[in-house]
Amino acid sequence: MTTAPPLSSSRSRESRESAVVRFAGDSGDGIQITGSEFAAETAIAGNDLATFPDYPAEIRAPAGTTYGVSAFQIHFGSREVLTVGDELDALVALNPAALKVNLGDLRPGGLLVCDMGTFNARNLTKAGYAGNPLEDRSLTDYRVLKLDVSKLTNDAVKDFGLSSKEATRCRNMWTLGLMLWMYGRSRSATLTWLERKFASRPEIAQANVAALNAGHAFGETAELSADIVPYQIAPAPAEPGLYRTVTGTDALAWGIIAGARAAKLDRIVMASYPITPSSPVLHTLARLKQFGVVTFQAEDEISAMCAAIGAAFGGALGLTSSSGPGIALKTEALGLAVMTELPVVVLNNQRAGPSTGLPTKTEQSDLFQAVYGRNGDTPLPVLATATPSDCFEVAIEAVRIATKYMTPVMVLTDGYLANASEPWRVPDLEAIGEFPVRFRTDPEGFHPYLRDPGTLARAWAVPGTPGLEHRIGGLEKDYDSGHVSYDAENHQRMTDVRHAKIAGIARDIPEQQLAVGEPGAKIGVVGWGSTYGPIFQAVRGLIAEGYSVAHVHLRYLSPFPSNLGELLKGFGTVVVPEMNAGQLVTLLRAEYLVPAERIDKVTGKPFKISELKDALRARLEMDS
Amino acid sequence: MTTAPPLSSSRSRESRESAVVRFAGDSGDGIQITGSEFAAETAIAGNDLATFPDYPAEIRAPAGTTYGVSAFQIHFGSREVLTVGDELDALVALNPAALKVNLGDLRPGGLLVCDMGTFNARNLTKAGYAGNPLEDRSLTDYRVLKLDVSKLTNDAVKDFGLSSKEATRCRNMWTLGLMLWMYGRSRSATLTWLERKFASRPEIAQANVAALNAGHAFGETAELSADIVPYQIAPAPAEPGLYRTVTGTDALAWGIIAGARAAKLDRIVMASYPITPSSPVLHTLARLKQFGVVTFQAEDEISAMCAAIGAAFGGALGLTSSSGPGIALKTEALGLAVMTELPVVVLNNQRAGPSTGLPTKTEQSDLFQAVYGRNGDTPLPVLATATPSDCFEVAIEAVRIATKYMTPVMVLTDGYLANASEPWRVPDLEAIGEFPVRFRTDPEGFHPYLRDPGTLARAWAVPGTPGLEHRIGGLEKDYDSGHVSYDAENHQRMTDVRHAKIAGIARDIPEQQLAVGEPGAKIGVVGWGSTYGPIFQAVRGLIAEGYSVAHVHLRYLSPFPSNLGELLKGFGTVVVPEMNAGQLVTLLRAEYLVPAERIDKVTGKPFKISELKDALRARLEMDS
Amino acid sequence: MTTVAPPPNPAPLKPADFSSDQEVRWCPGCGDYAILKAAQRALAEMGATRENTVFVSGIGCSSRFPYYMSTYGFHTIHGRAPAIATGLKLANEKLDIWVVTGDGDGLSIGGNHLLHALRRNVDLNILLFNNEIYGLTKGQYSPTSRVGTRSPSTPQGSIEAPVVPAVFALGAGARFVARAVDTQQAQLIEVFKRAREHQGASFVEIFQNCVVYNDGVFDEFTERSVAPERQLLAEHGKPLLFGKDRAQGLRLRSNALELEVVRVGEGGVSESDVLVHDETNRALASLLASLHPPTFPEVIGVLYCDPAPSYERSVLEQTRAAVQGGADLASVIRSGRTWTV
Amino acid sequence: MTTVAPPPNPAPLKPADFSSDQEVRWCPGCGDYAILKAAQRALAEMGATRENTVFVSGIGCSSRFPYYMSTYGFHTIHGRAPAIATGLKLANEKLDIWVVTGDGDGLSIGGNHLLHALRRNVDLNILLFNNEIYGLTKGQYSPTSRVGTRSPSTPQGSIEAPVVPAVFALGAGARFVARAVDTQQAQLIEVFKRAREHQGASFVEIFQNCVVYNDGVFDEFTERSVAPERQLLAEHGKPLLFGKDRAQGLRLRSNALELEVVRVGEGGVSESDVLVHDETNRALASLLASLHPPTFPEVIGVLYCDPAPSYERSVLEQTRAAVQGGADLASVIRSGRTWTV
Ligand SMILES: Cc1ncc(C[n+]2csc(CCOP(=O)(O)OP(=O)(O)O)c2C)c(N)n1
Ligand SMILES: Cc1ncc(C[n+]2csc(CCOP(=O)(O)OP(=O)(O)O)c2C)c(N)n1
Ligand code: SF4
Ligand code: SF4
Ligand SMILES: [Mg+2]
Ligand SMILES: [Mg+2]
Repeated sequence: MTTAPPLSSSRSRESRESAVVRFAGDSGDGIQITGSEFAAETAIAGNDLATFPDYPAEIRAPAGTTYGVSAFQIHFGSREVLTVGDELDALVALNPAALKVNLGDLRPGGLLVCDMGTFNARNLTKAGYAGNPLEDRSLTDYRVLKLDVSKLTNDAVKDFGLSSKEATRCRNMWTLGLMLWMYGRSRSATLTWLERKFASRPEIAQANVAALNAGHAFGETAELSADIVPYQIAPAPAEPGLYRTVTGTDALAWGIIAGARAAKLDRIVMASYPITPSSPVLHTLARLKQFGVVTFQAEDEISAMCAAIGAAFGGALGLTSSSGPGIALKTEALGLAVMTELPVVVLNNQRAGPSTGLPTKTEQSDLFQAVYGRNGDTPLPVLATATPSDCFEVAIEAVRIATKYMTPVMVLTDGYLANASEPWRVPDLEAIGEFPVRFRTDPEGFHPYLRDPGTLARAWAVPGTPGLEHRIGGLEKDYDSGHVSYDAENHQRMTDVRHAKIAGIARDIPEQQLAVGEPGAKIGVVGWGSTYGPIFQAVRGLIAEGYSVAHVHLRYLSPFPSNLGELLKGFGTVVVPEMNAGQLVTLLRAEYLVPAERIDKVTGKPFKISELKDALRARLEMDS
Repeated sequence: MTTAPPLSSSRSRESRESAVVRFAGDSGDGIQITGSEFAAETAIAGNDLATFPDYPAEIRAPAGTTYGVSAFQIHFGSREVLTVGDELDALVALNPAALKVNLGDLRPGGLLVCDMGTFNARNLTKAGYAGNPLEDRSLTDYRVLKLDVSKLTNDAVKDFGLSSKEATRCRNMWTLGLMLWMYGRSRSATLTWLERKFASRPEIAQANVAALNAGHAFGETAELSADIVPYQIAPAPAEPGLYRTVTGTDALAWGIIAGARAAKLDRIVMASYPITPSSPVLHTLARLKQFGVVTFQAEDEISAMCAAIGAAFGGALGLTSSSGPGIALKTEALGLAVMTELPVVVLNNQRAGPSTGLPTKTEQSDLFQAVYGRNGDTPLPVLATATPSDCFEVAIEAVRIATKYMTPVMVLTDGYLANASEPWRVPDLEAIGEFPVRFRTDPEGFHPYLRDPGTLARAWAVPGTPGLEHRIGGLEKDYDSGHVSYDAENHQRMTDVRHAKIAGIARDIPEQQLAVGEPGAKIGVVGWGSTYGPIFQAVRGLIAEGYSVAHVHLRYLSPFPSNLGELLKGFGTVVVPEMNAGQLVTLLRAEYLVPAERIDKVTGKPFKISELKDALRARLEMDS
Repeated sequence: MTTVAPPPNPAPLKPADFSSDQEVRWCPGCGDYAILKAAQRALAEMGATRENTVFVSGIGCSSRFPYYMSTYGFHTIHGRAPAIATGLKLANEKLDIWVVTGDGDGLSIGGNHLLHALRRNVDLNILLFNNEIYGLTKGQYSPTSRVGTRSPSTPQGSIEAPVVPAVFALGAGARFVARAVDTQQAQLIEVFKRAREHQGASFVEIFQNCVVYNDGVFDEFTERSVAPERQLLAEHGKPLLFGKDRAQGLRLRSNALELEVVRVGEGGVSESDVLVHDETNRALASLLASLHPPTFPEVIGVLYCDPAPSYERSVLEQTRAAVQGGADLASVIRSGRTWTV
Repeated sequence: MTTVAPPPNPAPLKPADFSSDQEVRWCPGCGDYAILKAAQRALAEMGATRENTVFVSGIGCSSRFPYYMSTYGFHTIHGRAPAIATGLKLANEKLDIWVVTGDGDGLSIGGNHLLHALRRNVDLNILLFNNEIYGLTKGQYSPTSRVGTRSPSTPQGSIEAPVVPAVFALGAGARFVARAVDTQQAQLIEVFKRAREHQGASFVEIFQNCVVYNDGVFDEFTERSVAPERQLLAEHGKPLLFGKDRAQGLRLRSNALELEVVRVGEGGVSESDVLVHDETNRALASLLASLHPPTFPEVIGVLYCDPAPSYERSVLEQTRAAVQGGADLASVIRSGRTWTV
């Protein structure tokens, strides 16, 4: 324990605009719960926030190992929060391995809370420490609060008759209590949750409550060193309304359902094959069958894609989901969907490649595959989601485009978006514009490739409809009759119309807006997908520093919005930060001949605001 | 029969620089043999030539139908011949359907030879003729030689005791005899061939010989109308040497074997799944087992790709072949080959897409797929063959790059190249530079991702080698140990080195040359693949007309030759003719930011010289 | 999903009404013609409607089938028809869905989808046209080709043991397995009817002659002169007899799992010694499917039929139960922790 | 292809010598540990060398296996190990190749490759770790999961009939099919040895406990207290007896293809009534593989073994014969019609 002069812990709180806190411990330590509860209390306190869970790659690694460390990060503040934060203001490490793995992200001077009760020889060795970092001088850069949380927890819960294992399991609540105190948060939501969660085992509920309160009380009353100060972070301004936190996965699932409702389709056939990190969408939809969702765990991704196509042929919304390697397997069938012009939504939750790559790490490297990865001239629309809540809107838009244009649509998300969460103003579902599909029923003049002159979409004529019996397939079809055709000019015409149909979608989507900054800025920073947060913050920061810079964030990657070329040409320089080796930048250069430059990062981790700022600042100053 | 004044048929021949002749008839009529024999005699006569067979899409369509028509086209001349010709100088139609399907390609004033013996009511109806075109005025634009070939053949062979079906089968030889006379060709090669072919049935051999001679004699002696004149086409200048004709398929198969020999690999594992138009490479290699070729007809394309990977892991040359839809299925495993850095050659014999498309038609629309069609950042070298004989060299080069750089290599050919043939100066195999692989055997300091500092290729250490036991796989590996690594910086490093390795191949390939024309021409026409012939001829023609234009033909599509950017930027305008909806043009624009323009054609047919010339001329004149 | 009500009192359809306006483009003499005819007749005789019937195929000569039917049709991609048909069935369980596949399409590239469609017991009628060759790609050997088949890809003869489609299907857990011969119309039609009646996946192997690349490969037991001696038509509850005058039969060797051919009336063998066909016995079906001439007859007919609830029924029951529980997206989204600003 | 001669007089390897330097990262208590140990022991006991042994796997928890062996190894992609192993065998037939796969890897996405590797009879030792669940992707049901399995993708319970791996393998034409239990080391090692000795594809299903997502799913017959009563170890040429004191046996119902459990010594049943295991009888193997508790014992051991020439032998014979005929590329290229300018 420190020897600095004791101070009353009820002393006044320091005001902060934001904070980044990470909880870390062994996978068995209940870290994810701690984090989620902290996030819930923070949301209720009115901060904006962003969270990201970081599970170990192994299913259940041996306790105490570095590869068994689980973590949960939250960034919250009194103004807009768009990333989980570049570096940590506070790190809670429940064992040596957690300290080892996470310390590097704690900023100098940051707060480090350690459960010294776990820093025994065995755990230190497992974590790869020669000595005990709590006892040597290796942590002098940080403000260290070393507490025997294990013992403090045991003391707090000793009256409830728990086994020693059960008692130790309450450590996370003790820690949570302390951190809630640290940031001046309430405990009420957690208390309610604990009582509901352990309704059948009241002694467990009570013990957890006791631990939570004890941790909080410890903050209030214990004599902490002078450099350990509690904080206060004011609520962030927000539009009035009902809020919740949402992950990309939930938003995507709900968006698909909302989209199908808007299309007036009463059946969604979700055919998928599990793969990290995409499986949760399947799991979520499997629990939403009340919305006419049929989930089909196929034998592989090819089957999943094909079943979605078959379902679309049958008049349902065809839906499939996967990640890079699985999408690769779908490409042949995706070509069939393009050829037969059927409405299928394909969700690609990207992960780091090539091949199996780093399945649990995030990357944006499937853009080429989405836009170009098929045999033949095979265009299809590609959309990307920028934030967890954006997934909702993009999903609806994907359903709209798929059904209106009779085409497969690829939606790119990534492992980061799927798991991250943020506050979300619950949308007014009634306000979602409807786009009801009109199945063809009139046999008069019908053939399967009869096109709407406006959208160029072919008619959706569903088996079961008398008089519209027809045959479709992967062979080229005659423009005017829908029969198989080997005719040379017809193939040209069909190839052209397939392109024209997709290109025409550009007229039916919003013009590209700037996320922040002015048209004609010296540097236009163009992003897509989950890099939204860091790019936005970096650009906003640079603008505040007085730089001429703007941020364009693309939802539509194929076709591009009609005004994009003009917008890009207006910038002095176009810079494209991507979590890949330069894919969007290639598309933009080819399309608009702008000498767009790259900022790439493929480490499996999101951009930091600071690294983007540094890179952009350097670029801005190069020309001056 | 015409009433024009009879002329001796032994009158002197008219000289021509070149001719385009097409033989057409029912699939059962032996058209392909006729064409091949005509080509053989023409080659021996010293003309340059190009041939292309055109099989019906159906396996065995009913006799007499338009979709059962088989054709064989040959273009030959006394100077360089690079295409099969834009339009026909002569058409031989053995039945009404053949006339119906092919007449449109005969130039006005061209020679039309018809077997009027087949123009009966039944065949005319099947072909969709209301009346008999030989009897109405519909053929007045052409010089028509209507002969009852059926009867003339039957007369010629009546002494050999053939069945009437067998006798009729000799029609093709009669026709061949006539056409050999028409162009002043010998019959000797055909005679030898007939005797060998029908050695066991001498009466058939004799009948065919009789028919062949009768057709020839008919030309010599019959009274033909004044406008039917025999031709003479002088030999084309050619480098001295031994020549043969070669198809792309044979050249590719031999090139692979020559490449494996140069690499000193004594086993080639060719794993493939049949698909049009790629199967013939498998068939050819299945007959070349004496070169250590093991052919494996896999259960599907995924298995074929995987078996090739397994074989490469085992120290053989891994080889697989397919066409677009099959390549789509290979993409996931191709990513594994990139990740594990194994030498596999992938042959993509392109056909018209999307999806099943037009399997028997040619197209170049899999370039995007080749370069970009994988999940993750997954670069690999892509080569393309320009002519049938070029397939030989490209195959060797693919083996060289695959083994030297430890990488899968994609070779793009197309249905046209596979089947087309041209004369080929038989190469001196001893002159092929060797590039022996060096399997790692030294355990000292070994790990599987140990790289050659020059090429960045990893070591090829083959199971069976003591002391080098190691594990590879699709997960990211540590740069310095080859073990599985989830490390962030390592992934960046490995992604970078995978790109650098492929990019570095640009230093090891020849600088891009001009096919014809001068650097800095007003228009640089850039092509790749089987469009070589028409582009070259068109550009040469325009240069002769005085235009400033040049032709660049790319063998290396990824990475591009190191001087390509400079070359392109030197041209006033870059124009890219492609048999797709604009793929190479996209690559070039992205890479070099040149405002390259497109000339697309997706009709399943090669470009005509004339249409290219027209398009380019128009473009040339636009600026003047 | 949307099944528009049929017009009142539709006139019963004739076989020709199931014929599309497209010219049939198989080789003259191809066994596929006979199968097409049988399918059209079976549908007509069972009172099927065009609008509720769908033919889904992969790629191959056989897979051209849907184009020649006036029903709905989907000529998909190589090997994937069972997967596409499964999705279609999940979209609209009321459709009567037929899958047409070949020995290459269904057992080479498509073996996995076939396995799982059978195992799941999706209510599809799966017709596998087995000509023991890849027809469309010009004659390469297939997974059902016999050892020694010379083909463009096996000029020295193939060496792989062929898969026996019916044995594979049984191993995959199929609950209806039948066999028929292209040219034996009556039995073919009968099998089609049984397959259509069967709820769940029905697997029908049809021995189909490819006149161009594998002509006569089934002659051994389909040639008129030998057929009676070389074919055994299995009928549920009836003794497994075959041959002229049904003089031969199959008997189980005592206390062993092997079948033998016996002559009824000879050597003390009576008809009661002959095994009676029990189409609900999977082991029997598997043994019967493994028999081949010349030692044994080729067994045709319904080898196995033992219904169980079909996949789409059970799946859709779950969805339907959930739908009946009521669906309110707004309340789902508002569930869990919310707060008001 | 290049098999460098082993150093002279290599010292015999111990099980530990087959262990790599990589930390094993399965969940504590996972059945995979026991299988790893058994493999290492079997290899050591059979005198295998590290350099000529290769483990090829797909993706899944089980497929991490190669990383933990000190032999050559290839952790490939999901479901494709049999195909990659086939190519490897064709490149170097001298290698001793083991394929490690899971119930998802081998029977869901990889079912087709498994089918064809078995049918072709490629000389591979294929180990399928069956835990009836997708371990690596966190617990979704698999094609071998029992009906009613609640999993993240089937919250209301799965409804598909599971595939029985051994029955599938037999249907696919496998010529060696065996079963073992992860924790029963002696028998597991014995089966590994038999599999390795068998030339051609050997298929071994291992009941493997996933402690995290499907704990105890095989307890019904693997739990120590019930194992003797619920397991039958099939041994060639021996009567199919099981239970404490081997008091129970399997008998064939007379003139029917059905097995029944009998108690020896009760109701006039003598040991000679009990069926004797014949591992060359496919029908018997198939019946045995279909038995499950509680009505029947689960049958383990070598259910079927009936060798035939392996694929790579026959293929390479063709290539070798051709090579011996002499190979001259120049003359091949010069064959056919040539002319001189
Ligand atoms: C992905 C893919 N691979 C290969 C092919 C080529 N292909 C088309 S049909 C076929 C096999 C046909 O054999 P089978 O299924 O027995 O049908 P059949 O023609 O004999 O009726 C093949 C290999 C293809 N169309 N698509
Ligand atoms: C192409 C592809 N699809 C899906 C996945 C995700 N995936 C990895 S392992 C696995 C299933 C694992 O189950 P099993 O084979 O039974 O192995 P276990 O983990 O149970 O040992 C899945 C679906 C993948 N890696 N690649
Ligand atoms: S190739 Fe064979 S299967 Fe195909 S249509 Fe012709 S005869 Fe029939
Ligand atoms: S999840 Fe199951 S199968 Fe995978 S390592 Fe853990 S216990 Fe073993
Ligand atoms: Mg076939
Ligand atoms: Mg499993």
